[in-house]
Amino acid sequence: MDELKTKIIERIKANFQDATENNSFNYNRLDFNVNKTTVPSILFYLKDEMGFKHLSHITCVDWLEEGELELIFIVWSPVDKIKVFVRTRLDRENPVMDNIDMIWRQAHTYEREFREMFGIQFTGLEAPQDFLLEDWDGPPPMRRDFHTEEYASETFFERPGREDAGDVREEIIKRSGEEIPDFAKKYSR
Amino acid sequence: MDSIWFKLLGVVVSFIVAFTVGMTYMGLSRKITARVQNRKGPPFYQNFIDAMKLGSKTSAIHHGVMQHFGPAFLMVSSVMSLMIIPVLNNGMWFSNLNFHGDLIFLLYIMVFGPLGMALGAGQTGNPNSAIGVTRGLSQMVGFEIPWVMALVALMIQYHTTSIVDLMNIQVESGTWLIFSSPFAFIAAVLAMLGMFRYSPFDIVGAPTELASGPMSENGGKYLFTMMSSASVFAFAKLTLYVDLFLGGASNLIELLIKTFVIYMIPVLYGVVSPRYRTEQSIRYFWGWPTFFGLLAILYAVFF
Amino acid sequence: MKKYLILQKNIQDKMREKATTLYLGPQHPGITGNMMVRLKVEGDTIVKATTEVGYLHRAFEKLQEKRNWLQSFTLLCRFCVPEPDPVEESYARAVELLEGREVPERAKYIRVLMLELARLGSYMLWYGGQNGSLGLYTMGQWSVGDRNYILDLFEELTGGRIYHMYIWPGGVRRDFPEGFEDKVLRTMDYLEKRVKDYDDLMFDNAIFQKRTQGVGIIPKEKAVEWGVVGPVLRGCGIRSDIRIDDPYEVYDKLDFEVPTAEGGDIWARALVRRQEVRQSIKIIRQVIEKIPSGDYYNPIPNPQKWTLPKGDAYARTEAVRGEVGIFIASDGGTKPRRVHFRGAAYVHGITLLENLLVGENVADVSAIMNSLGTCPPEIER
Amino acid sequence: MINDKNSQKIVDFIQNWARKHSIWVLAYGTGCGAIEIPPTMTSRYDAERLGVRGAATPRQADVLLITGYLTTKTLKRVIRVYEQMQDPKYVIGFGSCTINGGMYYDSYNTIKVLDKYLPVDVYINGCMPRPEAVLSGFAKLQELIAQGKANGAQKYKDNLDWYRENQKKIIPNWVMPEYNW
Repeated sequence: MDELKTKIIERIKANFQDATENNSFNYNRLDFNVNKTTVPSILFYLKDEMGFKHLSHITCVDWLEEGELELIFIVWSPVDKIKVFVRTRLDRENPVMDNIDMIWRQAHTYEREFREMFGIQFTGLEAPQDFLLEDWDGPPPMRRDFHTEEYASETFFERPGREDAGDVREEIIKRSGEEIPDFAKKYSR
Repeated sequence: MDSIWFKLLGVVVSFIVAFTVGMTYMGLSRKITARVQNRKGPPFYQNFIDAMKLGSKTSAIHHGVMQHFGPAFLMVSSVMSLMIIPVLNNGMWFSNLNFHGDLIFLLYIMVFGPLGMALGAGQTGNPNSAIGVTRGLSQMVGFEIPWVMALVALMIQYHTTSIVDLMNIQVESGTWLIFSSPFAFIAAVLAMLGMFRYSPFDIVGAPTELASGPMSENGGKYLFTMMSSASVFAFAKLTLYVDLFLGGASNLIELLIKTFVIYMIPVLYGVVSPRYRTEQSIRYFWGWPTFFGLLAILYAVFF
Repeated sequence: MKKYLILQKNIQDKMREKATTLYLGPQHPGITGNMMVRLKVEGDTIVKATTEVGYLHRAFEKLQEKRNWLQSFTLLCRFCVPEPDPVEESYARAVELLEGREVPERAKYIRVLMLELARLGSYMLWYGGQNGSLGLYTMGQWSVGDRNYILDLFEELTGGRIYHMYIWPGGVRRDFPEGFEDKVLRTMDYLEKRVKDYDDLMFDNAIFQKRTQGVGIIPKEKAVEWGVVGPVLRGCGIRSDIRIDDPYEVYDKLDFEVPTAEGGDIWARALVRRQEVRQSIKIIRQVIEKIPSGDYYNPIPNPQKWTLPKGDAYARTEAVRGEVGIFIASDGGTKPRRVHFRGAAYVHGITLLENLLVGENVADVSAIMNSLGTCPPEIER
Repeated sequence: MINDKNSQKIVDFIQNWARKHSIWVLAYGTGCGAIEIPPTMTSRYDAERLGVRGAATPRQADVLLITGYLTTKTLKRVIRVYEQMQDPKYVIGFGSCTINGGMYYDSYNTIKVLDKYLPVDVYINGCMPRPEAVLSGFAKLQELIAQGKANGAQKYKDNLDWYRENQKKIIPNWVMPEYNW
């Protein structure tokens, strides 16, 4: 496994100067940090030249404190049985990224989701604006500065009796005058 | 004078009988299907309850005049077919309004209902209905061919186009037509599979494909009318099969037994079959059933 | 001749304009769950398919950022309802990878047992769905009815029929109740008997073969690239299974085969699944035989104060629909920075489906969706 | 004679009896609760013996089963489906999420109280409610129908403005036809 990892690192390093590796995992995983401009070419290289044919996952993490969004592409090689993480950081204020759905078509779906949920603009992405949400006019909801609980309590009705974390049964008793049977009492919190 | 009034009264009575028996048969088929599927199933009178509920729906939205006509045409077609099919041998009450040449008239009138339904379903504007109707009509093109061939074979063989004559021939000769012209029977039974629209030929109302097809926009009283016309039609068709091939019946009990046996063929075949696609269904009908139809005609011509 | 060609083209354009738009869903009995497929139909042939999802978007991943590491489990099992255990397993394993927590050997076996039981249960639902989409409702009545026996096992072991929340970081929540092994074996005996009946009804059925062969073909050379995973990929003739390729728990100590079938159509996928049911039963028998005694749980600290080191991890599990993965990122706090779920349906249900449907018959949409294992809650989360 | 009060009572009794024993449920799995519907309908629990049966389209259905949480996007479709159904129609809220939001109480995309948007006749609590609970929910609905108390549809018509106001609050882009029932 270690030989394989060093071989991959060497090949990537030789082709992409800005890639920095992280080889601290004791299982079949290897990380590369790259600039966002390199991402399409490194993914293309990994897929076409090195056999990382399977795009396992694309994910996005919001590092609010650092003012950055992190995009992580996880690719898997069916031959070498190893995962490679390609990580890049985007500016949180104006996140723009190259479209990669010509490399893997399923990336299209991920990009639509990230555009909606994180507000990342993918240049050249042709898709309807709405993906999961409909008529949403607010900040991108998956960003960490969007507070879902506040939004929910403002927008939706709430059934009385759940304002605090108290026992719901007591509320119900107050409202309806029902008695809790003895056998049920021992299950109450 | 007496006889025509008796006959009309007989038609009313046979309509009631047909409705009751058809509904019960459908309920029984649900029960039997349920037993095959390892469960208890609804009571046999469940269909009556469903019909009552549908009839007691208080609102019925419609999309235009033609939508009223769809179910109405179906009903008219079923009742007219029933009217010219004699229910019992030599029965005073149940001989109905048959006449010479009714077999040919029947061929026309049986197609009338689905065509009317097509008009009604077209008006609803639901694409599922439109597709369902086209499927239904194409399937009809499929099963009509062996069906007509079987009937033509009978006509050639016995030189008559009257159902009553055919029944009389069977009574006089003592053998049923199922034995004296077996190929016609096979072709007719295979065509019947398509006529009853159980699996694998339930492509018209296929729920997982078309969300019940032409019926999708019809609820409440429309559906009630369609349901009752379907049950009357089922009884009419079953009686026709019994009349033509199983020597008719001299009393109602015998009729019920014979029709039930025939009815179980599509039901039991349907329980264990998936659904054909439209073109596969047509190909099926133009295959073996048509072959047997041809064989029946040859048999009738040369023997 | 040229005039004729122009005329022909005009007619074709006219036809295309007239193509009916057919909305399958969100309320439609043939759709696997709550999603919509918008079809442009010419006659019976589909010329364009567009999916629309989002009817089930509950923002799980947002909510998990507000819960601590353990509270996430109540949400996790709702990701994909027919088979929640692989998701729990992925999350638990991702947490263990990040923290470096050891899992006792017995817990690993119990987890495998859970996963395989869940797989069986999900296949039982698939039997029903696949045949229901083709109009053979008897099969669904049988297999979904028999699935209750598996759910009974779950209920006895975990307390819940559908949602288990049983696989936890560090092991499992409780040990086997008394006599549980016998019950599992008895259920397996019963299912083995029933699976033969299913074969008689389904695979020996000429109409089923006619309906499925040559429908919804995925080309073999493109399959991996398109993101096809799981039984669907194995139905293309490619031997790929995370249980073998990237082994987790004790799958490398168990003896089982990964069935494949050539063709890439619905029929091939059905053949693969038919074999996998038997393999699952085989694995369960082995687990019951080999399971060691010992501890079943490596206790975690107080969940309210339990922090994970900074970093991220990604764990994948083989589910019925294919690869199911969980990505977690931690900032060193008591709550996740980010949890991101990867479901097989995320790829199967959108890009692959849109692609496969073009040129198919309207009648086959539901069958193709079922054979791909489209599970809308997995897409939308 | 027909409008006589007593004969109306008899007609009502017969109609309610028929409605009670023939409940057609719309096949619309709005949420994860849809997973317990197949077991309810199939061999072990077999809801069909009580007359409960699936219906493919809203025009034919009597009962709208809201299986679990409703996202705002689904709510729009559900309202439309509900308005397409023919009277008398009933709504069953299925699962904790329809009652008080359940575990999605803080989600930005799911509604919490169903009866502010649609008239609910029967609630079935639990997450996930077992098939037995579903059957008992149907039994309760049958009881209400027999007594003539399941008149949520009437409530909806009478208070349409109030319901519309609530619905439009969370569905900003209201592009639905106004039905004339």
